[in-house]
Amino acid sequence: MSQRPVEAVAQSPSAIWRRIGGSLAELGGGVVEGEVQACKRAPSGHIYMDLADDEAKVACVIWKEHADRITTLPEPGQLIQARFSRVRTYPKGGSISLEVNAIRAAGEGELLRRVEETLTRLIADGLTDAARKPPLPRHPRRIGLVTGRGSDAEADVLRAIWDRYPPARISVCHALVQGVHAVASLVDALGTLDADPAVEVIVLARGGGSVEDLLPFSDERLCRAIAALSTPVVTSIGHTRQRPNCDHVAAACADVPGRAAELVVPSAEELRTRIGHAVEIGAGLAYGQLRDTAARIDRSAMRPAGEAVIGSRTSRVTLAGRTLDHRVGTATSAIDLRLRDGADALRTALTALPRPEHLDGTRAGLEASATALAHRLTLGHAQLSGAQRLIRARDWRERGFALVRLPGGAIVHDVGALAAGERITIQLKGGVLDASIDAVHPDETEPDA
Amino acid sequence: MTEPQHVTFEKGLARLEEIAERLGEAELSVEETIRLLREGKGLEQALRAYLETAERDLQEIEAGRGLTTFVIDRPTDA
Amino acid sequence: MTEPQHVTFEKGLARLEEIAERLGEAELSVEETIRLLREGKGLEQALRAYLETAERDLQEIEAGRGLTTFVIDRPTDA
Amino acid sequence: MTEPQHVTFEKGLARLEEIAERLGEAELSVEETIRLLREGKGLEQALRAYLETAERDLQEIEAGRGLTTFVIDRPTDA
Amino acid sequence: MTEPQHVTFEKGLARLEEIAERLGEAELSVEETIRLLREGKGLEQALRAYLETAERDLQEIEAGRGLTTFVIDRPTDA
Amino acid sequence: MTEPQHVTFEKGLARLEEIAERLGEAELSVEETIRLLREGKGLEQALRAYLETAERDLQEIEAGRGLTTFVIDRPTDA
Amino acid sequence: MTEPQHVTFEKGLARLEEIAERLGEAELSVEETIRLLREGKGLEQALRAYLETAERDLQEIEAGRGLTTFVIDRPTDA
Repeated sequence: MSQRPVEAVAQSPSAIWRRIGGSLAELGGGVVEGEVQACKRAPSGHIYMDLADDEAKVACVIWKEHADRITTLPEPGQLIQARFSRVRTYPKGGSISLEVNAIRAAGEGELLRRVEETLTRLIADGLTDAARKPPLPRHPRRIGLVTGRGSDAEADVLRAIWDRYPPARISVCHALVQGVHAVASLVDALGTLDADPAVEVIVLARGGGSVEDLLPFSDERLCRAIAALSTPVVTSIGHTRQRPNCDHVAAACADVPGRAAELVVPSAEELRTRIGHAVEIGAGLAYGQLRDTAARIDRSAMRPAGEAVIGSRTSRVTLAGRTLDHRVGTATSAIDLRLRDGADALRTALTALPRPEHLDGTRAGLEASATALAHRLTLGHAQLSGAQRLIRARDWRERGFALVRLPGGAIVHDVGALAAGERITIQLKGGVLDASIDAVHPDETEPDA
Repeated sequence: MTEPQHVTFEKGLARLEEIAERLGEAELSVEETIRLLREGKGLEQALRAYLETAERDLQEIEAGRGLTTFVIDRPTDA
Repeated sequence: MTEPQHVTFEKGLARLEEIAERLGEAELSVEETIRLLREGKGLEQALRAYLETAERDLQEIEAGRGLTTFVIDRPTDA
Repeated sequence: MTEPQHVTFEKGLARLEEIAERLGEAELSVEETIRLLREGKGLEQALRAYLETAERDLQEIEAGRGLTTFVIDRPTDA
Repeated sequence: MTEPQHVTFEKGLARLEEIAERLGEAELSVEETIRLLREGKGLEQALRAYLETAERDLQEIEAGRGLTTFVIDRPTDA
Repeated sequence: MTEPQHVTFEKGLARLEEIAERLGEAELSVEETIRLLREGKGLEQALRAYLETAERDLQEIEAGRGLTTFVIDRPTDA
Repeated sequence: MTEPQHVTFEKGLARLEEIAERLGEAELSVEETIRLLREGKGLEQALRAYLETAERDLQEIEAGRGLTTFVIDRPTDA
């Protein structure tokens, strides 16, 4: 923007207005688009209204001749296009207004563009973040419903909730759902329900409609109000080509009332199934436990265990008893035998001892020896006598021979050994003769030779 | 018969499911099993009856700041 | 006859199983065997009777009799 | 006659078997043998009598008589 | 007459058997034999008398008399 | 007369038997025979007298008189 | 006179009989004959005297006189 130097000559407001009027006249006519703010038909038949955008507004007047053709006044908040012929100045009031010949609703594309811009801001502010959205209660004590009074949406949502969950408790707060007052009405209704602690979830419901009809549900004020609520909101807006902005801000959104019901109440059918399931499992387990318990008792049932115990003990006693009985019978037999053997040995020894009679044989032997000796002595006598007899028979004296000896004892064998006068002894039977030789007569012849 | 026990649906259902779970525990006594089953079956009856509820609770609430200045021109729901 | 012994079902069953196990041991005395059998048989009788009662109870419960009564409260707004 | 000796069945049986074994030994004196026989036979009589009693006890138990009486306590339902 | 000698049965019997063996030896003197016989016979008399007593004892035992009396203690049931 | 000779019974008997045997030999001299007879006869007389005494002892023993007296000790029963 | 010759009875008798036989031989000289006769005579006398003595001795023995005296020693009883 370029700076123009301020003119040095001061001008009056009237002069200024004249110059403004001249400039505006140069501007000529055109079409302005804006949101309708205050809009009323004066008793004169003229229509006065303001068109505004976010930064400015401009007053418009539709003279009676044109106003009569407009049957339905645009509603505040409605976006319209107004064709104006010129800009009229009101120097006394210090204002201007556009002289409008005709009005029409703004185009859908434009509406959508604006909705889009709003969403962009909402996203930028983080209001669509899933993280900041409150969780939905599973069993809300009470469900809030914001919808148009007597609308199909109301009936549909109620039916869907109760079909799904008959005990559901619902608080309905009716609101305007289209037109310039809809946003405020909806925000008010939401706030009212949010204030009720029993209401734990709020359904915002409306049937389908044109883009323009549904504009309040994309309205930035409504969206920010929803985000600010402590109670989670579920939106259930009818079929549209594009989801309204409130769907993005809400905790959850449903395309149909049935889906909304699913989001806010549990299914009675499912609950019944869960209940049935729990009971079935419980009963099954209980029966199972009883069966198991009965089986444990059966397993531990007292069998006739005692018989074996007594039986084994009895056989042990019997076995030991048999040994005792055997011992009773044989305790002394071996000893008795030993004693008898001992006694027998004594008797044998007694018998074997030498008796006096044992010497009888010896005595007899001695006697025999004596007898033999006596006999031998007798025999000795006989032998002696025999020998004596033999000897005597050889004795020459017995046969009449004599033996002549010299005095020295020498036997005289030859007369030549003797001389007369010599003394000799002559041995004869019966004795010895001493004699003297008287004469010697030698033999002439040997008589025996 | 003892006094009926008051319980909310949620607590009742939670209790029922807790009972089913407890019945699966090994160290449960027979006595306790029977007691739990008696309670569970009682709960089942009550919960089922509750779900069958016929009377519907609907409350209409007027918005707090009654916008009496509305120009009433109710659009028809499409 | 001595005073009847009071015991819970579970302790009784555990005791019965303990008795059955001990009776399987070799070095048990005759006296102990008889004592255990007397106790075991007594326990078995009592436990079986108890279990029959429990089964009847279960059947009653299945038939919906003798259940704990519950009233499901509708949540109040307060 | 001397005072009767008190003994448990198992110790008595063990003693009887010990006696039987000792009686099988060769070098036992007559005096000892008689003493052991007197003790052993006495033991045998007592043990047999005991076993007969035990068997009667068992029959009683089998017949379900003289069992320990049990009462299964049901914990009171709170 | 000399003092009677005290001896146990078994030692007496062993002595008798020793005497019997010695008497079987060839080189025993008459004097010794007589001495041994006098001792052996004395022993035999005493042992036989003892054995007769023992046999009477055994008969008593067999008839179940004079046995050691036993009482089998049954542990008291607690 | 010469001094009497001391001899045991057994040696005497052996000597006597030796004498008897020698006397049976043919070539014995008269002198020796006489000597042996004198000794044998003397021995025989002495041995016979000894045996007669022994015989009396044996009769005593057989009659159970003059035996060594024994007392069989019975260990006291504890 | 020469020293007496010692000879046993049996040898003396045998010598005597030898002498008798020699004296029967023809070629015996007178001197030898005389010597033999002298010896024979001596022997005969001696033998006869011996025989007589032996006979007396035997008679004594048979009469139990002049026997060797024996004492049978009895071992002292310990």
